[in-house]
Amino acid sequence: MEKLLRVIFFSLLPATALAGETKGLNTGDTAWMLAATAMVMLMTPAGLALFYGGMSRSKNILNTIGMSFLAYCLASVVWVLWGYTLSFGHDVGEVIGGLEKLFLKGITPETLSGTIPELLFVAFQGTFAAIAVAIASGSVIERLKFSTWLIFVVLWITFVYAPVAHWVWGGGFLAHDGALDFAGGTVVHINSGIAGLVMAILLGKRRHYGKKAFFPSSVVLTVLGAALLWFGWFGFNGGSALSANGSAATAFLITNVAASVAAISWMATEWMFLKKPTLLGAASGAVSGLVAITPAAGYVNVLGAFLIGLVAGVLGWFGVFVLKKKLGYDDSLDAFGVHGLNGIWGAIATGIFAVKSVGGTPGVLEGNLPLLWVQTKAVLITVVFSAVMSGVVYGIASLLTGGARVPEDVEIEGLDSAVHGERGFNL
Amino acid sequence: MEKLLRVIFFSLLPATALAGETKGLNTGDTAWMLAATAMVMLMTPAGLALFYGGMSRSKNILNTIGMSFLAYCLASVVWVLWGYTLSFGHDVGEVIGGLEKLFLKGITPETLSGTIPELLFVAFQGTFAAIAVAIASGSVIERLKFSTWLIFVVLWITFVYAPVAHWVWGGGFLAHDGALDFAGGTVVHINSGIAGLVMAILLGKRRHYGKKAFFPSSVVLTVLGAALLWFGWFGFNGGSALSANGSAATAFLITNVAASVAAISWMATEWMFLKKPTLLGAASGAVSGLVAITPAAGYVNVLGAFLIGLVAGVLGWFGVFVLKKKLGYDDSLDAFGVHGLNGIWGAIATGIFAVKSVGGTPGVLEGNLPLLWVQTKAVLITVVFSAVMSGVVYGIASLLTGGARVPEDVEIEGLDSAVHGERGFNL
Amino acid sequence: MEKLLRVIFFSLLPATALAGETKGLNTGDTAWMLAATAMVMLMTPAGLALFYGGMSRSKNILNTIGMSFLAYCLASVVWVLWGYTLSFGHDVGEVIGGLEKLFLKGITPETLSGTIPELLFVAFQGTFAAIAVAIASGSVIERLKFSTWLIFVVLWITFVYAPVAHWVWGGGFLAHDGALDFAGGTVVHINSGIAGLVMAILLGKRRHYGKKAFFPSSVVLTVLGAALLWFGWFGFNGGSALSANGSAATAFLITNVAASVAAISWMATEWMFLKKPTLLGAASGAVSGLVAITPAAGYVNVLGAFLIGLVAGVLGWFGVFVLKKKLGYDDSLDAFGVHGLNGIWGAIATGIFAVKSVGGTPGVLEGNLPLLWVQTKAVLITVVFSAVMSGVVYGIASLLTGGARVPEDVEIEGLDSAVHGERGFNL
Amino acid sequence: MKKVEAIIKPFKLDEVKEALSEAGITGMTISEVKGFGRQKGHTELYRGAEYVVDFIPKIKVEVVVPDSLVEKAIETIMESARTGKIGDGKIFVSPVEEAVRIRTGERGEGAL
Amino acid sequence: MKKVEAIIKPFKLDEVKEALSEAGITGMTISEVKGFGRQKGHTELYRGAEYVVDFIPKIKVEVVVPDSLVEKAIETIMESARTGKIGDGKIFVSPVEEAVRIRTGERGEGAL
Amino acid sequence: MKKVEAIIKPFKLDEVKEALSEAGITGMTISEVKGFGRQKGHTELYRGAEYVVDFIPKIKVEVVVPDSLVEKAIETIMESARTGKIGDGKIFVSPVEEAVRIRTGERGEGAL
Ligand SMILES: Nc1ncnc2c1ncn2[C@@H]1O[C@H](COP(=O)(O)OP(=O)(O)O)[C@@H](O)[C@H]1O
Ligand SMILES: Nc1ncnc2c1ncn2[C@@H]1O[C@H](COP(=O)(O)OP(=O)(O)O)[C@@H](O)[C@H]1O
Ligand SMILES: Nc1ncnc2c1ncn2[C@@H]1O[C@H](COP(=O)(O)OP(=O)(O)O)[C@@H](O)[C@H]1O
Repeated sequence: MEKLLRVIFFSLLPATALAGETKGLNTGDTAWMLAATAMVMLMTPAGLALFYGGMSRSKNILNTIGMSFLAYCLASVVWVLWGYTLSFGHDVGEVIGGLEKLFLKGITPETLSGTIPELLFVAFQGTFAAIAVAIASGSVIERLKFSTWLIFVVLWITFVYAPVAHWVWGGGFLAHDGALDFAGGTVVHINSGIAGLVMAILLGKRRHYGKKAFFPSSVVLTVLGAALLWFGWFGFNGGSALSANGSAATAFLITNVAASVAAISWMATEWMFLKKPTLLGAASGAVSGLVAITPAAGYVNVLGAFLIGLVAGVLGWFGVFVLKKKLGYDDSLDAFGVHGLNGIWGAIATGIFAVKSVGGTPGVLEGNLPLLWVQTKAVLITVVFSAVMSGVVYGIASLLTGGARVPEDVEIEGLDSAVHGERGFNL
Repeated sequence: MEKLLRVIFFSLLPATALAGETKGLNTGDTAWMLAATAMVMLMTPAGLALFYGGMSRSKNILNTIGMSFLAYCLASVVWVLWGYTLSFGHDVGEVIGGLEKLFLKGITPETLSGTIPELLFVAFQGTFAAIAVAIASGSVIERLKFSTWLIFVVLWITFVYAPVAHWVWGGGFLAHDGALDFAGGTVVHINSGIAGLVMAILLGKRRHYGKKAFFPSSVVLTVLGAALLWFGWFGFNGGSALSANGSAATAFLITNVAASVAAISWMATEWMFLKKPTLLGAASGAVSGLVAITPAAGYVNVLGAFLIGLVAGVLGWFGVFVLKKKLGYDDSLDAFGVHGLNGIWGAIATGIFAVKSVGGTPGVLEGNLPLLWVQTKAVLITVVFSAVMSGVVYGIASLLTGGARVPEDVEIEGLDSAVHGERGFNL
Repeated sequence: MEKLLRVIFFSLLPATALAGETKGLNTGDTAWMLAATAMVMLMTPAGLALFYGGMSRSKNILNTIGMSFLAYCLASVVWVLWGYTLSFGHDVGEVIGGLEKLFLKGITPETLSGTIPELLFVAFQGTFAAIAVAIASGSVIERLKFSTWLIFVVLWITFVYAPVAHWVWGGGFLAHDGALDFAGGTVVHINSGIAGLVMAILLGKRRHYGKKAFFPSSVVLTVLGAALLWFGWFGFNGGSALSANGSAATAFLITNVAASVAAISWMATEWMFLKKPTLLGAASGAVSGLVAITPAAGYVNVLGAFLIGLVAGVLGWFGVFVLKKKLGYDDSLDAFGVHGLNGIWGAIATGIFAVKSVGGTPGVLEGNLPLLWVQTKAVLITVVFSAVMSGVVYGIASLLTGGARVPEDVEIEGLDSAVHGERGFNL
Repeated sequence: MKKVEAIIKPFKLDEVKEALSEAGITGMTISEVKGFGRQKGHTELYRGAEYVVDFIPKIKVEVVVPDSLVEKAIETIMESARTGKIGDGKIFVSPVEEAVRIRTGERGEGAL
Repeated sequence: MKKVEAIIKPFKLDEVKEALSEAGITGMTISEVKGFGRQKGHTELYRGAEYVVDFIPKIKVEVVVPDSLVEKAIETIMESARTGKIGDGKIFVSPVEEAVRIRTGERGEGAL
Repeated sequence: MKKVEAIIKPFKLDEVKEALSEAGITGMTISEVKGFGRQKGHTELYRGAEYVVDFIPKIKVEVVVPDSLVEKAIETIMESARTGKIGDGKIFVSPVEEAVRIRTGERGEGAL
């Protein structure tokens, strides 16, 4: 009786106070995670698809959207087949998950993961894998073969995403190191940003890149996509608390602040240097802020979020307008410039701005200097692993499809009509 | 005291374990159902409106969107006036609900339905009625009079939707038969698909149908619509658990798997037969999978979902590319080909793949052969009833508006400008 | 022990029964408020941005969208810096909040506000401030300087929105008066509608206004925007219960009814007087209904919602098609005609139709005549305060940017290309 | 050679194209134009204001033909584009001095 | 008959149309074109790269008029389309040998 | 003066424009047109039905030049627009009797 009461009592307290406590299903936590998972889902086939599609030329808008849409579909399937167990199966040597949950074997509607059904946890995590790989597509649009892309998606989730997810969240070595990554800055954004960069370099530039104007088919759709991404990101970061509690609330608010500040700081930078504040800049800035705050969302306070966002907007702008030009690769929609760079900045910044009273771990500013090294190490390992493995996986996909690049006449005609036999608009 | 404790205790357990138990409001369940209802709402005036609008010719895009938008508005009103009580009022002869809740009489904010406020249950169910009728519009766009449509909506909810909803969910005879329909495969999708088919046949083909190319105004909007439908469908299927529990989680995950697989299988079929994988195909495939999994969402496991989705994509493609051509009707946006066929497939498949450990009822593969007959009977009854009654109701609407079809010059000019005095885009 | 049990017990009851009770975090309430906040967020950079953007001419669509998008970003930042404490800090003379929560000082993830984390309450309220100011932009699009707008946003939130929010919700004098405003009819809609009107008058008409046709760039996007607004409004009104309870459910259902009826009544009015039922009308009608029901959402029953919506659609139409023409100002997208007028109607109607058994306060129809005066007073005070202060704040913003109006050649060229160097579409 | 230029109603395009093909004229160039003439545009209502849309969407068909085919082209277009209602459009004939096929460099009537 | 073809700035269209109507020229056909000339296009920035957009949106107005009205048409257009700034556009006059009204079959100046 | 009118493949526009500029022809007007000729359109599949899209997007380039420059213009366009594949397009030359610069009122070749 006593024990029963204790269980009841605790299950009504803020969940943060209960970490590690065994307990039953909490309908409030489950309700939030159901909504959050739906919100994260929307990010890929709608948010990212429009964000990217709007930036591609109108003759390639459907192909660009299709890369996100199909990435979502394939990732969802791979995830329940073997991705989940590779990431969250029992730990094998701190490197990868075991295979006991292949095809979700043994998980019933009653199985719990913390206070929510494990099947919901599976779904939630699956949406992360999907958006990670979809982000990378931004680097290679308008010239990658559709078939190469589909194969790349399957391989990348399996050999690149699943291991890194295991290291950070599945009980792997980065988790044991104490690396902080609240909602996937390393796993999702650095990982995909690097994958994009590697592919962009291997694949080469688009015809006439840098010589002719490549006008975005629709900045309106890009802004709408950014808004949907932002909406979904509340599920992404807020849901990473896995509970409807103070930590989720913090992550929510802080995410909003960082995105807002970064949108403003990107636009302000543009305004200063180029005299025109663009909507494309505001949208890209918001996404930059969202990326940078992702690893930090449960660990920093409003002030930290403000500074992280401020830098993120400027850094994203720098990545796109300065770095890319200088280094000369064609990271078409800046998966690296926006996601890669800001993922790195976010991971480091988490080490700097973490606040003990928020997430339990103090950061550099509170005297915990070693955390900076832990974070940096996690970044470096992810960068190196992702670069090498993404390259390998890309090479295999390229081989299997007789080269990764569409023929020149397809590139000129546009992939929508040549590959899909469709046009984005017939107005 | 003991009893009180038991109530408290149970209300913290997975709700599935508690079916039939009297209990108070559960904030977690209520939270989920609030979110789910909003998600389902979005499906009609945004998701379906864009999915259909993007497939219509640009001169008819607003009229097509308007059919969904106004269907939602009218259905919402009819629902609170008399639709709800006809469906969920006290059972009258297992055929229809009584009239005691006309205009929601007697339902206060405190009235509960299970663990959630009854008013919320009313709202949730109302969104189902709305999307059901809106789906049927896909068969008759670009030529049906707007006034005929508005009258049809009111009549159809009253005389076709409400009875079927009562049979399955309101305590009617199909429920007593043990027919399984988790989230409305029969009530919503078969019902509306058949209604669409009947109308398409009665109304006749569009001018130049099959001779001239009718290009979709925007596949981009169609894909966005499909993504929004998918998002909303988590509320549709997950919400049909009426609780934030393991059943909702199962429905959520399984819905996602079926949609993903079906998008892939439709696209793959196209790729094989027609050499072009289209985005329109991927979007239609996703919707096919979502339709097919609807009745099964709480009863099958991941393997079942996989197979249901696999077939759904191919079946949808077959309905649209083979069957329609063969039979020669102009089911313009394939309400029947996609919703009708897959609704039927889903109902049968639920009987085949149901798993006792998931939803409490074993299916054919677990030895429960009779279930197949129960499911088939439910399908047949719905098909016949819907076909006859939709025809009657359409006839009345047609009579009241002096014929259901717009004059030929309106059809040529386009309904947007001729009927609404507007254009979809002035870019 | 006894007390403990009582707490547990009550926290499982409908929250309405518990007003004022001290209690811990409720995960169900928190889950709903997380979802609701995300939904309200979506209203500004997506819903309103498209609703307004679609109505602007295509050469100004990005600028129009940018006004909403940046308003959201700036408001979010101002809110956590000083807006929240001005609205919800400790009461200073019933007029304004104190400064003790500047930069959210002292609020940790554990701090509660009722049964939810205070940080979540901060986020929720911030989205209200953002949409309020964004609504006002509808009156001044296509000619206001972007820089003037950005400064106006910051000042208006600080000096106009924060005080009024404090009066009604932060313990100010209107709350003490007993004025009913469930979700912000006065604070958000009257306030912003009046601000828009004042700016429209001060700024003057657009070139060729009333002489040349200003065609909406895309009614399709406007309808999509309206649907997203509607979706978000469930969070707006339903979330204003601050709990997942019967009050939230009532607000949800009633919001849906009013919006539906108003969409129908606007369209019907048009159909009668102008022979064309437009989609722009249906979308505007839905928004009119949503505005009008906002203050009433937790206080009236379905019948009340029906009547409020019925009038709202006609009133909005009247404001846009009759009043505006007569008075001759260029309230470009009718922030006043739709939000201002219907905000006023909603506030009055709340006084008329309030039902004791729903929200605890009887209205005029239940014999509580004085409520009408309380409501009217709240309206009048808000109108006068908002008119004067919005004018002052606009004047300052205008001064700081060397005039509020763009040069004539920018207006002719279009603000997208002249100010932002972008185009909305390159199809 | 002459250029025969016809301004027609958009929904007549397919008929005109087919008629011309049957008449042996297999090359043509079309563009979307707007016309102003006897046929009056419609009225559009937008947010309470009423506007007359003067310009009516038309299709311009251009065919360059040898002198011998001019009359045939005119008649073919007339027959296939006519509805008998105001706004059916016009045909204008003007001289063309030279034609070149870019691909081969052929000149004159052979280039058509 | 002559075809008078004017390339003008888009926002001048309404003035030109009204001026022509007043001058008794009630039929015309317009189309959206892009021009390249002395007037330089603007620079667009997109994702860090700068591009000059050479082609500037213009409207082409075509009126076919009897010889007697050519000068009047030219003057009317010149007056109503001029802003005095570079890029105001050009007027070209070319011969038209025949005009046909599709609806009635009328030919020559009567068809205009 | 003559009008040299070329129907070319859209992706050749930049080359043609640059070649003409180099040849000293600095004014031109372009428009989007659709062509029908030897080059066959592609087949589109939509919801199970197959359609041939006859009309292929082309760009029409119009330059009015003094008689002396006609040959140069033709050759320049031919060289820069040629791919050697069917559908490269045509050039038509027709007489222009007068040209006017709207801004200044200049007439004749000086107005070009
Ligand atoms: N003088 C003209 N010059 C150029 N185009 C003309 C002229 N007159 C008419 N058109 C074109 O022909 C179209 C049809 O002319 P309209 O007067 O409306 O009817 P109809 O052809 O029956 O006489 C107009 O919309 C316009 O595009
Ligand atoms: N030689 C030409 N042939 C055809 N169109 C021309 C020619 N020269 C100029 N144009 C058109 O006239 C427009 C205006 O010419 P531009 O040289 O910019 O200014 P202006 O008319 O003041 O001399 C150009 O944009 C182009 O459309
Ligand atoms: N007789 C004609 N009159 C006007 N335009 C023509 C004519 N013949 C061809 N064209 C235009 O030229 C384009 C190219 O012609 P086509 O016959 O396809 O190839 P090619 O130029 O290689 O002979 C066509 O798409 C059409 O726009």
